Amino acid sequence: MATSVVDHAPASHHEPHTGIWSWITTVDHKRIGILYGVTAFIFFLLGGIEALIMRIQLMKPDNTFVSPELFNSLFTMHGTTMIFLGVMPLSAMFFNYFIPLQIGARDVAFPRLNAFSYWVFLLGGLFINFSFLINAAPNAGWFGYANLTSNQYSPGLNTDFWVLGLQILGVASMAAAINFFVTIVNMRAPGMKMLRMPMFVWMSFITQILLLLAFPVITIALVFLMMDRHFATHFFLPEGGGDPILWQHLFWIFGHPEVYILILPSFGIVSEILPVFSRKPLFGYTAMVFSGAFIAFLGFGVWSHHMFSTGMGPFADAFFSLSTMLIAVPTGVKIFNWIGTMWGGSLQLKTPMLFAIGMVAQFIVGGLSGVMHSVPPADLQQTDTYFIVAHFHYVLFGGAIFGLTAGAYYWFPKMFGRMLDDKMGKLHFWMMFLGFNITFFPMHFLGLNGMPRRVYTYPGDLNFEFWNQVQTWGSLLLGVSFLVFIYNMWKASRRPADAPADPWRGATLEWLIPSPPQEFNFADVPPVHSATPAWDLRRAGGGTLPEPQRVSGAGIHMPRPSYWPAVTAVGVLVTIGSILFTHAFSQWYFITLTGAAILIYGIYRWAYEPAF
Amino acid sequence: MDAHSHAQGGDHAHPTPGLYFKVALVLFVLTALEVLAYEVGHGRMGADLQRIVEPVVVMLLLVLSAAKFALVAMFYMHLKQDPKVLTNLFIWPLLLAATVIAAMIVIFSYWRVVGAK
Amino acid sequence: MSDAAAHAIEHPTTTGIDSRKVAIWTLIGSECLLFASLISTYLVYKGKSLVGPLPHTESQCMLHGKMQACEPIFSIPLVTFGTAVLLFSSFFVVLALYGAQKGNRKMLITWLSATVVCGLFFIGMQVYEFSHFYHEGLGYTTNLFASTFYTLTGFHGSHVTVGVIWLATLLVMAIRGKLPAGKSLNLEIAALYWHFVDVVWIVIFPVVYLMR
Amino acid sequence: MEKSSGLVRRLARQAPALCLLLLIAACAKDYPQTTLQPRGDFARMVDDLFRTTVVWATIVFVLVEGVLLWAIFKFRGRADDPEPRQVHGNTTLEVVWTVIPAFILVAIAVPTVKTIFKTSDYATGPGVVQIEVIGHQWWWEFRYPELGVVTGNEMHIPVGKTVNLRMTTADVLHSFWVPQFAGKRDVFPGRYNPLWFKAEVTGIFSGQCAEFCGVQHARMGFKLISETQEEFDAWVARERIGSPLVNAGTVPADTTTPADSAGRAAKLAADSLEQAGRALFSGAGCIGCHAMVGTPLASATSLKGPNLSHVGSRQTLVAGLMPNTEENLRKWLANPDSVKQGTLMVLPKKLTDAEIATLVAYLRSHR
Ligand code: HEA
Ligand code: HEA
Ligand code: HEC
Ligand code: CUA
Ligand SMILES: [Cu+2]
Repeated sequence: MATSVVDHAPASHHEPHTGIWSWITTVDHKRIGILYGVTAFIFFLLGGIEALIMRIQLMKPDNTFVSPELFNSLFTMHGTTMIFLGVMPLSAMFFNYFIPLQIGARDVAFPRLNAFSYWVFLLGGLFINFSFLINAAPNAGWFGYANLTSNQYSPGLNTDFWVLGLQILGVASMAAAINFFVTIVNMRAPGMKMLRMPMFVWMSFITQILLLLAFPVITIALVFLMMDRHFATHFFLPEGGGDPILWQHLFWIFGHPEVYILILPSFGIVSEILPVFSRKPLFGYTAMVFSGAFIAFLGFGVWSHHMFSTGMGPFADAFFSLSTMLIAVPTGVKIFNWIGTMWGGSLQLKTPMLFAIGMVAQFIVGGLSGVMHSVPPADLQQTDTYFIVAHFHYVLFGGAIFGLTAGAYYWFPKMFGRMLDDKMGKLHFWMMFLGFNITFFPMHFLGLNGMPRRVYTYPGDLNFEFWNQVQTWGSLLLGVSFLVFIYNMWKASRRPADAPADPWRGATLEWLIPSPPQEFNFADVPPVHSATPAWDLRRAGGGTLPEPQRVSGAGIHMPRPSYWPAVTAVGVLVTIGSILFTHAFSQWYFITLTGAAILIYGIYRWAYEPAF
Repeated sequence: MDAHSHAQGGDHAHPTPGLYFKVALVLFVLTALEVLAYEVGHGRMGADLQRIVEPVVVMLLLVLSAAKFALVAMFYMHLKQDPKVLTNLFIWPLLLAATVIAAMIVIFSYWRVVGAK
Repeated sequence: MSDAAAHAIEHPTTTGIDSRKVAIWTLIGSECLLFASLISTYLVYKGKSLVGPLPHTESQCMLHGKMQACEPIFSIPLVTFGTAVLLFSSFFVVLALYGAQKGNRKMLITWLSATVVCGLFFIGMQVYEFSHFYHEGLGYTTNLFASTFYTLTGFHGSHVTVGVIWLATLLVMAIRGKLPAGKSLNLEIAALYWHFVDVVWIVIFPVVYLMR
Repeated sequence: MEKSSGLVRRLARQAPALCLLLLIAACAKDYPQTTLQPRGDFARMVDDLFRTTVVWATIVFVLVEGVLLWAIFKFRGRADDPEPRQVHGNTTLEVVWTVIPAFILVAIAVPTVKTIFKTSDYATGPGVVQIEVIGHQWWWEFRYPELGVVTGNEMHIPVGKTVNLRMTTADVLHSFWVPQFAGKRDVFPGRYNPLWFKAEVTGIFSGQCAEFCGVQHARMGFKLISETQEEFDAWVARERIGSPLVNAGTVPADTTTPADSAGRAAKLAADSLEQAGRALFSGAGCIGCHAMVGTPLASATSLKGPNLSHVGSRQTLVAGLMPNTEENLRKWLANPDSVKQGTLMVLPKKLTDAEIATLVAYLRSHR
């Protein structure tokens, strides 16, 4: 609740910016962004290691490197980790760090809510991975189709960790989505109309809308599943008249928008990088905005394309097929506008640009195989084979991860004040590009030639060995490419800060302030007259911009640190996590009540604590 | 909260308690009509009326509840005088929600028929 | 949550609307999909229960340890009354807000108390209804109707509960004189949430109780 | 740009699409479970449609990636180059590249919708062979309700005749898939899903469960055996002996079956291996899960394991996991879990070597 601001001395009570405590209590969107980034990158590596183990197992037929149970856990956790703990929070890192900077704000709309999102995300990620330690890792696939997930067919805590973990992560995503949405609606610099927002902000904005509308559906689906598993209902169980297909509908009503949640931030990043490194404004800005919005809109009307083999009947098949195909049009618009941006430009092939171009080139492949899946009769052959695995890695890795990596190279200097080595960056790019294509292109062949997905092994006489081996070597190359990246960042961290405020001749507001930015971002927010305010200033200055000076922040009110968000996050964890114990002991609800008490106490303390 | 941003938030032409009261009355009447539709539709007031009302009872209920919904949203939630942004924040998700419900009903009705064979 | 409010001091918001108000509307938009999922489930499972009791029709059900014919379970008068109470609470909270904005503390406290009482009454109605159903043989897991019905109305009920706690907190603040006109936004936000809970019921009431 | 795009277009139109198709076709040859060599009408329709999409996708791919590559090489600049012309967009161009993909999609959509309607629902008409498919964790059951056959992991069909599948599952979701004959269709508990196809050639083809269904989803294969009508009839006649459906009276005993059947049954009853095997089959607990000709539960149709009445005649054992040899059967009976980890065949007690030998001989004698 609002408290008057005057009785706090400006900025004086802020803790020094060091020590663990300062990270736990921070409400600075930039530091939270870094927390998101580091955590998500570690989870990403974990998901990558899971993938590598799977690849080793699949290297030869009838391999026994891992047991079937472990393999099932590996792909389930790989998919879940990459999506919910890798790509989404990596995007959240960029949302956190760059939405406020790009719209000229001092922070997000609700800084403490932002911290809360991070802590819930971290605890949720730890919770779900904790299952490995007690040998109960989720093992029913990342979309956990009912009725395999019922108590009868999935006894043990494996699926419970998955259900409750996703529920916890959902809380984090929802809180963050509301926060960023409001930030973009309400915190823009003077003059920054909606149609002057940087494309990254636009795509992030649309992503938040998707999150807000898609997550409630999975929340409910997970509640039903939890009830089935712990409270003896039959939402998805035919024994009581329920229908497992309901799960599929609810999951994919969420799931398809989710894949656009994964890719749109990357679209935004690429739309930032291509103009800057072509030295030419984004081609067809308005079309880019509306195509993004249209993709999101259509994204809610295609969910059943994941269910063509369920026998929904010809009318539903036809409807969802056509709506799915239609998405190729706005996506095509994006691709063509990107090429249009490069066309006639003066391309500076620095590392971020390479990754951005790589993203465009590879996303096309994934998009085209997507259109092939959208043809239901043909999809009957493709679904649940490696052809699908090829599709989604082209869009998820070739699209999302390449885009995010491009963003990492592009914004690293801004975030840490240090340049990443360009030569090493290029090495990283080529290794990743080759490794990626060697790993995933042959999956098209394997899928069409009959290799189903989610098999821990395959018989030798189906001749899947050759391509599987190629893929495994490719994935190892891919793994090494990330070591190059890590080495590059490590080297950079050992150097003194050397990055100028604007190493790339950037077009947007974040390049007008020192690298890394000061806590308050902008001492004075510059007026905005176009979608490329930094270029406007640069032109006004005859082609150069003066290096911005660090200034004293005296007199600028910044939100004060708080640990109540972290406490409240613990409350969320305990409340939801307590359901794990329903079968274990009858007094389980005491844990729930404890969690709820922490949660409520945290909320009250948070609400009554002065924000500044 | 400072007065400044509040004024921008649409303090103009605030409805009065009198208007609120009228809305409450209408809501009450509409609710009564809903229950009436239910009763008549199921034969409480004789078979003749039932024959007329029964086929449209679902329609009637939907219309009545939509009207109540709109009244609360417009007057009590102030969408009528607040900035349009807020209306958009509500109306689009609402339409999506309605579409999802309708789509699910359609899809499941087919699913049941074919699955029995 | 005063973050945004204080921000507004240095930084008037882009839309001119307080961020907290935008946030609550965003949440409300999002919740539409939450209830859509629950309502779809209720509707697609309508008529799929294997045993009774059923909402509108007689059925075979297990009661007192033996299968027997059961009456339709819904009591329309009771919920109609609950519905009316909830509708009136929406009316009361809007009056309370009016009082708060006009700095009329008495009006604020009176109507806010009335709202909280109505909310409590509605919860009481639901608790009564649920326990009545339970005694009629309708446990949470008895059949699909029970599970979908209790989950849907239970989700709504828990929203009402959160609303009551929230409004009660504001009532305490108002009584202590900590809710002056300048802070009426605190109430406005809670009221928006409360109205939303009300409109959800406006949908649930006919769809669940009045459609056979 | 003018010149180059002409060239690209010409190249794109034919060569690469053809090359890709050739490449795929060449790759397909050695894959017994490929989707690219259809041997049934359903799969052929799907394949035609698929090839249409491949051609379009290749054209789009070559054109778009071509232009992209071209732009990269053509417009490389240096840091100190002057600022290029600041173009913000071009409405005509943007309309063009919105409309062209839309047309391409229409070209794909029309045959798609046609094929959707052709491939849905059950096949009807005279001469259609009816088969019920039941998925189990982790094996397939096939029943021929009109012919009185119940078998597992091996579906026999007559070539050139449409077979109509009515599919469900005994436990979790599975997906029935024989790539060379038809696409997948998932099976749901308490519900039936249709699929049909007509084999164009005879031969043995492999199929597999394609919906993740638990620990041994990977090992839920089966064989589809397409044979001439005579071979098929002979197979049916053999399978009817001791079939649970016939025993349960669901299907009337057929008096036109080959003359030897009655005699064979009599001979079997007297056989000493048969005596010992049958006793052990009950004694070792097999009977709790398997129907078997000559045993008391031979008419049970809702057992946990596959019908073993004619297991000796099958090509493979344990859902396509291994060839049906004496050695493999012995391995399986000695310790099912070591062959197929997590399998639901849990023996009440460990069998001795002698018991195994008897059971192996007994089971293999039933062809
Ligand atoms: C980033 C994530 C992402 C993105 C962006 C997409 C994009 C698309 N996806 Fe994909 N998809 C996934 C992630 C994604 N998908 C995942 C994770 C799965 C599997 C889930 C699971 O089962 O585990 C999946 C599965 C999946 C299926 C289900 C397959 C099955 O299981 O049977 C289908 C079916 O229609 C599909 C279609 C599409 C389509 C049509 C697009 C379109 O949006 C693509 C549009 C883009 C283009 C078409 C390219 C550019 C356009 C042009 C150059 C214009 C000209 C083009 C034409 C005229 C064709 N996807
Ligand atoms: C964004 C999403 C994303 C990403 C980036 C990836 C990345 C990768 N994926 Fe994944 N994948 C999915 C999403 C993703 N995947 C999903 C959703 C599924 C479906 C799951 C399901 O069916 O339920 C899937 C399934 C899937 C399968 C199919 C499993 C099956 O069906 O049986 C395979 C098989 O090869 C695979 C492989 C890989 C590989 C090799 C990578 C590589 O690109 C990974 C590269 C990264 C690394 C290799 C990490 C590098 C780390 C190191 C080198 C270690 C350094 C260590 C320290 C410094 C400590 N993935
Ligand atoms: C607990 C139930 C159970 C018992 C007891 C049992 N089985 Fe099985 N059996 C199964 C199941 C289930 C399968 C399918 C296994 C799979 O493919 O995963 C099977 C498969 C088989 C197969 C392979 C069939 C095929 O079509 O390939 C043979 C042979 C077999 N069992 C023989 C036996 C014998 C002999 C015994 C007794 C000694 C026995 N079973 C006892 C459940 C059982
Ligand atoms: Cu059965 Cu997979
Ligand atoms: Cu999808």
